[in-house]
Amino acid sequence: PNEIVVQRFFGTCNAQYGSQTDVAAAQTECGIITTLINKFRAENPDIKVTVSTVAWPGYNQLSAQMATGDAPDVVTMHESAIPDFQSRHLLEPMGEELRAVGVEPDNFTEASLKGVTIAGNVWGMPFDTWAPLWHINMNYFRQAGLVRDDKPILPSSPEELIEQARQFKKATGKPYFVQALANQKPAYSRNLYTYLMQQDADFFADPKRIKLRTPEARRIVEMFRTLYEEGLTTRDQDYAAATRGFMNGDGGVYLVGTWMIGDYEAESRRPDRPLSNGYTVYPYPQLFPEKDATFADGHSWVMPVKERTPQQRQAVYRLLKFLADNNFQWARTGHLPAFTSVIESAEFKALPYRDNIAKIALTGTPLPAGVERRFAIEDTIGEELAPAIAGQKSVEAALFDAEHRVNDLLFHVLATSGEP
Amino acid sequence: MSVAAAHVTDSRETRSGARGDWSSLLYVAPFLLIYIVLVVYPLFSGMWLSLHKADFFGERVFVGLENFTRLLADKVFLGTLWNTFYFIVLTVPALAIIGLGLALALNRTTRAAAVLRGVFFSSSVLSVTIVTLLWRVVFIPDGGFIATVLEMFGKPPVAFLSDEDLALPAIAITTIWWCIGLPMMLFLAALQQVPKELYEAAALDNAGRWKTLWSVTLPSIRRTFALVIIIEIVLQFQLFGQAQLMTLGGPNNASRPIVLFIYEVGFNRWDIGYAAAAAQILFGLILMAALAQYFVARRKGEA
Amino acid sequence: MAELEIINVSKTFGQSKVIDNVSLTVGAKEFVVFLGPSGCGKSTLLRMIAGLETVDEGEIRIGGKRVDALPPGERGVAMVFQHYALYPHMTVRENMSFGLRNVKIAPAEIDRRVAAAAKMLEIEHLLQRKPAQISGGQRQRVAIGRAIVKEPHLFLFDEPLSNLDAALRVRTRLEIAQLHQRVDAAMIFVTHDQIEAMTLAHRIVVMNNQRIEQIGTPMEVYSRPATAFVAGFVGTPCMNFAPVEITGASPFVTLRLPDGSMLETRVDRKALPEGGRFKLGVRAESVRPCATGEGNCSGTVKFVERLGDRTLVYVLLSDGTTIVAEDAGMSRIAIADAVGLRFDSAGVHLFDDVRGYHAAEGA
Amino acid sequence: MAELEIINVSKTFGQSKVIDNVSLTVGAKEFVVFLGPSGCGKSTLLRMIAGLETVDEGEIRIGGKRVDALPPGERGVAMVFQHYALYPHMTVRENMSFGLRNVKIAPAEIDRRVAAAAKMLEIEHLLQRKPAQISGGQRQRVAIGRAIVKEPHLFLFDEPLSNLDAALRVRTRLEIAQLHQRVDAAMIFVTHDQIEAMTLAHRIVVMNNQRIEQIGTPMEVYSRPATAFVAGFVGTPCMNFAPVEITGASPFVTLRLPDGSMLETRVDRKALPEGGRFKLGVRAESVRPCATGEGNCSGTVKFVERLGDRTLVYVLLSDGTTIVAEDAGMSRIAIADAVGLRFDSAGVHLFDDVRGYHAAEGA
Amino acid sequence: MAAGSMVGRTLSDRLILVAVIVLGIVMVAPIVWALGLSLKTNAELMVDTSSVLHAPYTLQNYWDLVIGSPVFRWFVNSMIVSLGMTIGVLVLSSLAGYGFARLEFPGRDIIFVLVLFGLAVPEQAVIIPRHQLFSELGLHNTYIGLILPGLSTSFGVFLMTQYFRAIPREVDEAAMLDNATRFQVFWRVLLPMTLPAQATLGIYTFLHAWNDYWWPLISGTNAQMYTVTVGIASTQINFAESAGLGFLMAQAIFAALPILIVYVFFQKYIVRAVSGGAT
Ligand SMILES: Nc1ncnc2c1ncn2[C@@H]1O[C@H](COP(=O)(O)OP(=O)(O)OP(=O)(O)O)[C@@H](O)[C@H]1O
Ligand SMILES: Nc1ncnc2c1ncn2[C@@H]1O[C@H](COP(=O)(O)OP(=O)(O)OP(=O)(O)O)[C@@H](O)[C@H]1O
Ligand SMILES: [Mg+2]
Ligand SMILES: [Mg+2]
Repeated sequence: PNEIVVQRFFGTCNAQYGSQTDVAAAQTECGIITTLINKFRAENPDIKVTVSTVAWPGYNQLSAQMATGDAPDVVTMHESAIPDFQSRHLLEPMGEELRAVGVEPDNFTEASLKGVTIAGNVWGMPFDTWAPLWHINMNYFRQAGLVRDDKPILPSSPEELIEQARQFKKATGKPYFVQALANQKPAYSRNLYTYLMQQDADFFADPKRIKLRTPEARRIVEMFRTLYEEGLTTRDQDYAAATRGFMNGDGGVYLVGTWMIGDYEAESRRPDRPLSNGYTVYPYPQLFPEKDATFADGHSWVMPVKERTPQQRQAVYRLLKFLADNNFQWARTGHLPAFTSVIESAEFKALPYRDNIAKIALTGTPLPAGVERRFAIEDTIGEELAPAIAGQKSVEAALFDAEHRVNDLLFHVLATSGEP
Repeated sequence: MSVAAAHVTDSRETRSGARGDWSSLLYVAPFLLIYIVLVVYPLFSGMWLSLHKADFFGERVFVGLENFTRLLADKVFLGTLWNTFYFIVLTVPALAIIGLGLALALNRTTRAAAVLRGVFFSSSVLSVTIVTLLWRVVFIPDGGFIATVLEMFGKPPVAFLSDEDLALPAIAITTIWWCIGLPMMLFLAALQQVPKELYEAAALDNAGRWKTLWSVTLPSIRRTFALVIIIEIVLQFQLFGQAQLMTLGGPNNASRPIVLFIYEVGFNRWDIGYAAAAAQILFGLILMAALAQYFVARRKGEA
Repeated sequence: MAELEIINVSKTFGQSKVIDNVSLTVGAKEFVVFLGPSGCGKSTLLRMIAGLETVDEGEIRIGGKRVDALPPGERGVAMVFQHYALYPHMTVRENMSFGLRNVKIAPAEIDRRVAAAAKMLEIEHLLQRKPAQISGGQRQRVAIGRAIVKEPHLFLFDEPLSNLDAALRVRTRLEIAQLHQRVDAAMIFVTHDQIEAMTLAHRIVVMNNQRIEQIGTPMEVYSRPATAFVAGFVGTPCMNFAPVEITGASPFVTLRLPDGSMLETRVDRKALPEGGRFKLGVRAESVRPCATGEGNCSGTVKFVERLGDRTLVYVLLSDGTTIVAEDAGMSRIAIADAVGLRFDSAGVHLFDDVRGYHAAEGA
Repeated sequence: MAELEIINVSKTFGQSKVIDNVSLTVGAKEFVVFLGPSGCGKSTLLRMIAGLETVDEGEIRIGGKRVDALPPGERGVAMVFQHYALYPHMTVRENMSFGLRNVKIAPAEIDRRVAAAAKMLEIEHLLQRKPAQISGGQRQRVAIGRAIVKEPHLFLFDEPLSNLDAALRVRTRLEIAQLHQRVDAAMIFVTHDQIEAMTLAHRIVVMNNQRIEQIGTPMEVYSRPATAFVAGFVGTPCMNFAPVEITGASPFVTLRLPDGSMLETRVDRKALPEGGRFKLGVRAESVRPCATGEGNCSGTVKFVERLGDRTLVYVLLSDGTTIVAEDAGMSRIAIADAVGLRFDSAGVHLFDDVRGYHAAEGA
Repeated sequence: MAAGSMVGRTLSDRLILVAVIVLGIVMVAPIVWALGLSLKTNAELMVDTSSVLHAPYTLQNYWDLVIGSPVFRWFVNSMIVSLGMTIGVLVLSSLAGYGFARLEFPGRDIIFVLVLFGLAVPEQAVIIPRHQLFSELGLHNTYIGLILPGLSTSFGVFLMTQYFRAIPREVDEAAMLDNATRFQVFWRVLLPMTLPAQATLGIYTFLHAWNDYWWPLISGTNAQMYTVTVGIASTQINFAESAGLGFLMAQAIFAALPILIVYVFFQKYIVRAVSGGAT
């Protein structure tokens, strides 16, 4: 039969889902993607789908495979990683063929479309959009008097944020924020991106140069620094500790991505827990009047440049079509669907809290298309901001170093010959 | 008989060592071939690469020593040099001394000692992923093992992994825990070579426990001591997994070792020319450290 | 006063007894040699005296004081090991002064003692060297020097010469004997070389199978061995043994050798236990070759060993027994010659054939 | 026919010559011992014969065939090493058959030879053991067995006994001598122990400083040493040496000993080169203690060594020269006695004091 | 450390033993902790890791491991790679060690020193060119490709050379007189004498190969070629190992098990070797 190799992250859970095809019954990223592919296999016996699972995020391995000329047929890729591979001519443009199988790029949400489009072409099929969110412990919020109409009162300016945080701490004795600040770089950068975007600061006017020595950036870092200094956030937790900590009532708002919604929702239904009947989730509130925006990224499916038979090519697109058709199922993970039609569907709206966050499909914004090495940039910025927020380095110096290092990094990205 | 003829030359050479015999090379040839292809060639290839601005997939531009001058101006890189040295200072003496201490205590034939030797060796068997995972649980201030203990004494928790001054020491402790098996084994092997009579002579010479340790045991195993130090310096120079998995080099680059830098530059930033240059510097440093140690040990040994 | 008393001492390693109820007294300034075959327990006994092995049963007293519970350093003994056991990383001087520094003797005194010992042993020029840089014989002297500086009342030597080559061994043996005359101490010396034992000892303690076979002066041990074992072990070549029948009438017995020839002795019939089985023991020096028919018996020369000053002749009797006889250095006897043998009846010993005890001797 | 011919052989290691133009012929079935002090080149010469060292100059022939370019295995010689060099991981049987299997001898024949050798050496019961499980003496026998099974025409032994203890050494020495009588082969035996040399050899090759000092039968070497070196090296105790002045008139010379006493000899004045300086050499056995005033000279007893069958008396002359004299085993002489010494003039040798050559002897 | 049986049974000796036992407990505590974690459900751990201290325990994670992941396939891969590398290293190091210790050839000592330099070459300095080379040779995703880099380490050659040097030359000479060819001397006589060193080297090579992550990750990229370490990493549900902690620990224990078993069997050689005598 016709064989294609699908490479993905999201882990392995064959013990539970290895032979399941009932997608609706599956939970978690791993469970849903596994059953989806099982189902596809069952429905398309003429195609042999080989799944190769890689450790997150798998780009080292992918690079190695591409260098060897042994790439898989279709791969999961963060939209933020697409420019790196695309600029090296390692990906196939997919727009036309997607359209041909009935996956209409016009149906992509705005955030998704931005994520996969470079120079007018579509380089991947978006699968979801995800963004950092405010996961909220409503029980504490209520205690702190920050609930109105069963909705949390969220700040609308940095000053208000700090004010409310102080009020929260006074009332509950707990810090307002739960954050994974230890051993975790990207969270810092994503916060910065979001609030720079809200100030409409064009920090990547030139995709080869970042601008961080700006009052906008300073304002943001200083806000987080104040929160840290006054103990209005948990400190020193790593990702696992923070994730657990929020569940165990360590604080009011946990800044983490869409993927945790399912777990916390389930927790809120357990009795006698800090989150019992007291969980909700919102996009980052707009603290600056200029623009309603949230930094967002998404998972997408891309096709490495590779020789394929027409049948294989067709098989890949059949799979992509199948995944697109089942995008709602994937959205049950907490990620936002990549397709407008799904977001607007009643089915999706019926999922808990999705109403609150659906707007991210519009407001979610990735970095400008031409920016390469986004993972490295995220890390670099995170490395510099962490000590600034923890008070080990001056804000000025941190922003200077971050800007310098990012620009140095981008300066040394070899220009490739020819236009993509 | 050609084999027989080779014999004569062989015996001739074993003592006089003047003339050569190419057929002897056959024994070392398989290894040398692999060594040349997989170490020497890539090493030189890496050196050549370090003179280029090069992308993982893109083309290469010869830039001479630019990567090196860039490195010397790169605060992060210079920081990694310091971190690496600091880490070596933290771990190598500790590994040598603790390894020796354990070897001394466990150099006996009882069953308990055998079990304990197994215990102290067992951590070496775990992969770095697991080791770091375990120790993150120990260090994390929020419900971590140490924090819980401190709490029992009414002390506030200490944030080892997010404190600039404590991150590297915490990684060092983890590393010592993980690596203690090898030096212990090497020392045990060495201790068993020390003639029993020396200890008896020392006992008759009224030497107490510490005196015996200092004046008889230690001098007798000083070669092994040097070997352990060299091996550990070489190994710890290559610190990578622990830092990547426990702190990602942070906070504020305080725990980024040089190898992690190379990894990040090469595989996350695809700036492989730059990474290659850093690798060359690492190679040079290890070589210098090993040679220095070797010569110091040799001079002392011959004195 | 006795310097060392060993009282009913026993020692067991695991299942096997290696010292079985041994008692011994060594006088002040006495030179005692433990002689015996490999594995008989000499080293173990010595090491128990030094404190390097525990004592399972019995007592050890040094200078009148019970020491068997004291650590080695506190017994006031010094020991010289077979493989020297010098500290390889210390210079000769440091090797010698190590033990003194450990008991906090004043540096000036240490220097004095080391200098004196080095002078006595003629190793002054080696004081700055390390053991690896000196020869085997020199190492042995350093080991002795290390013992001397402690000025002990009892020296213990465990086969100190067995690692030296023949010439050096003879010389060092002499030096140890001279050392003993110079220092005011008792010495115990372990060896399995009977020449060493004979030349050095005031008294020899012959050990075998975990016990003492005989204690006596070298001459006593040589000329009146208490057992066949001692007789065979002491003296080169080994004493000739042959089963004999007692035939003669009173007062003196006549022996029938295995080849049937008869040997008259001056052993009193009455001195022998009744009905025992005996074997003859006679040293080569008491058997002289002579013309065939002249001596007590005769045989063919199987083998001739020329030692220069004397010649050993191995003579095969008709029944297959070999008797070693001694001839002059210039002996003309050659292999396959037929010779007679004349026994010096004063040198004839009789041993109990079963238990090996000395039963009687000639003259 | 000569089994082995060594013709003008030299050997240099780096800068230093270790064998200097040596020639030697060994007859079939002859037993030759290389005797000499450590480092004189004995092992090197032996190893050149075996093919373990190259020959720089000269020729080596075995059984008439030039072999110095052949590999060791093809020279038809077998060698026994000082440290046995058994293969530790093979059983005794495997050790012995290894060399035979390498030349593809039929298994039945191998078994036969191994069985025969094991029987001869009395190691049949050890065939299944590994070297670590047997004693030193047994290991040495296995090493010899490994040589025997090859049925070589030439055996080479490099100090095979020096690792054994004294008693075992004497026994094994005898066994090697008997082995030689049983096998049809020449043997070369390296040692620095002169007793071994004397007792084993048909001919002794005394080596010193890279060259041969003397080749001769044991008796020749003992009683007519070619040089002072040989005289001193062969015989225990070492020959007494003393510088002397020639004073007597013709025909026989009289010697003035260092203490001034005079010794008449039967050395012909004419036999001595004119104007040379000489030293006296005399063995202990040719010097007998006697009452003071009776002998040729007198002195004080410094030291007495009792060897059982004889006693060595170290006598200090008034000028500080020590002369060793031999007395009977039962000697009553004690330290500090004043004794006279009587020289047996037949045992007196004169050596050229500078070059050491033998100049004349008594009788 | 004690001299004779007399010295060393003292009180302070026992104190030291007690101290070492305490240290040993501290040493194994994390491992026991890991074992505990592996016996808890993931959901429970997500809420609170200290639930390790009390029941209920379950073997579910191990069961999931056995039925749910291609762990046996990885296991076989790891075995092939680790054993292949171990055998390869032993063969190459023994040959080369013999060569450097016993044979004479032009430039031997210089070549030996150059080989020792290899001890100082970090993997990172050569991994990129190596990867490219293997691409050109088409060696990725093959067992050979996974094994080869491990064979280039100098440590084994160093160890074996030292060991061969410690064997008395008389043994070689005896064998030569026994008509053994040079290869027979090596193979039949000397090699069996180096068994303790082989055991040590074998253990370390196996350990290294079994735990190696970096090279297998980028060379054995085909899921069929994953080794245990790479495979286990690929099963991780998310990037920070916060979910599925129990499962992860079960995998870790599972991966360490073969090595522990090997260790238990060879422990006496490990201690004895490295510098031990020849007989
Ligand atoms: N530590 C020990 N454990 C068990 N047995 C021992 C120990 N030390 C010695 N033995 C045994 O005790 C017996 C006596 O040993 P010892 O060393 O005293 O003999 P020796 O007379 O000194 O012999 P040698 O002349 O060979 O040195 C031997 O059979 C030996 O095997
Ligand atoms: N491989 C070598 N390289 C350099 N010199 C050597 C070598 N082998 C031996 N020699 C030297 O050659 C000389 C003769 O050595 P050889 O081993 O033949 O002496 P020997 O008479 O056998 O001494 P011993 O009785 O100590 O065994 C010695 O000075 C020795 O140092
Ligand atoms: Mg002993
Ligand atoms: Mg020699």
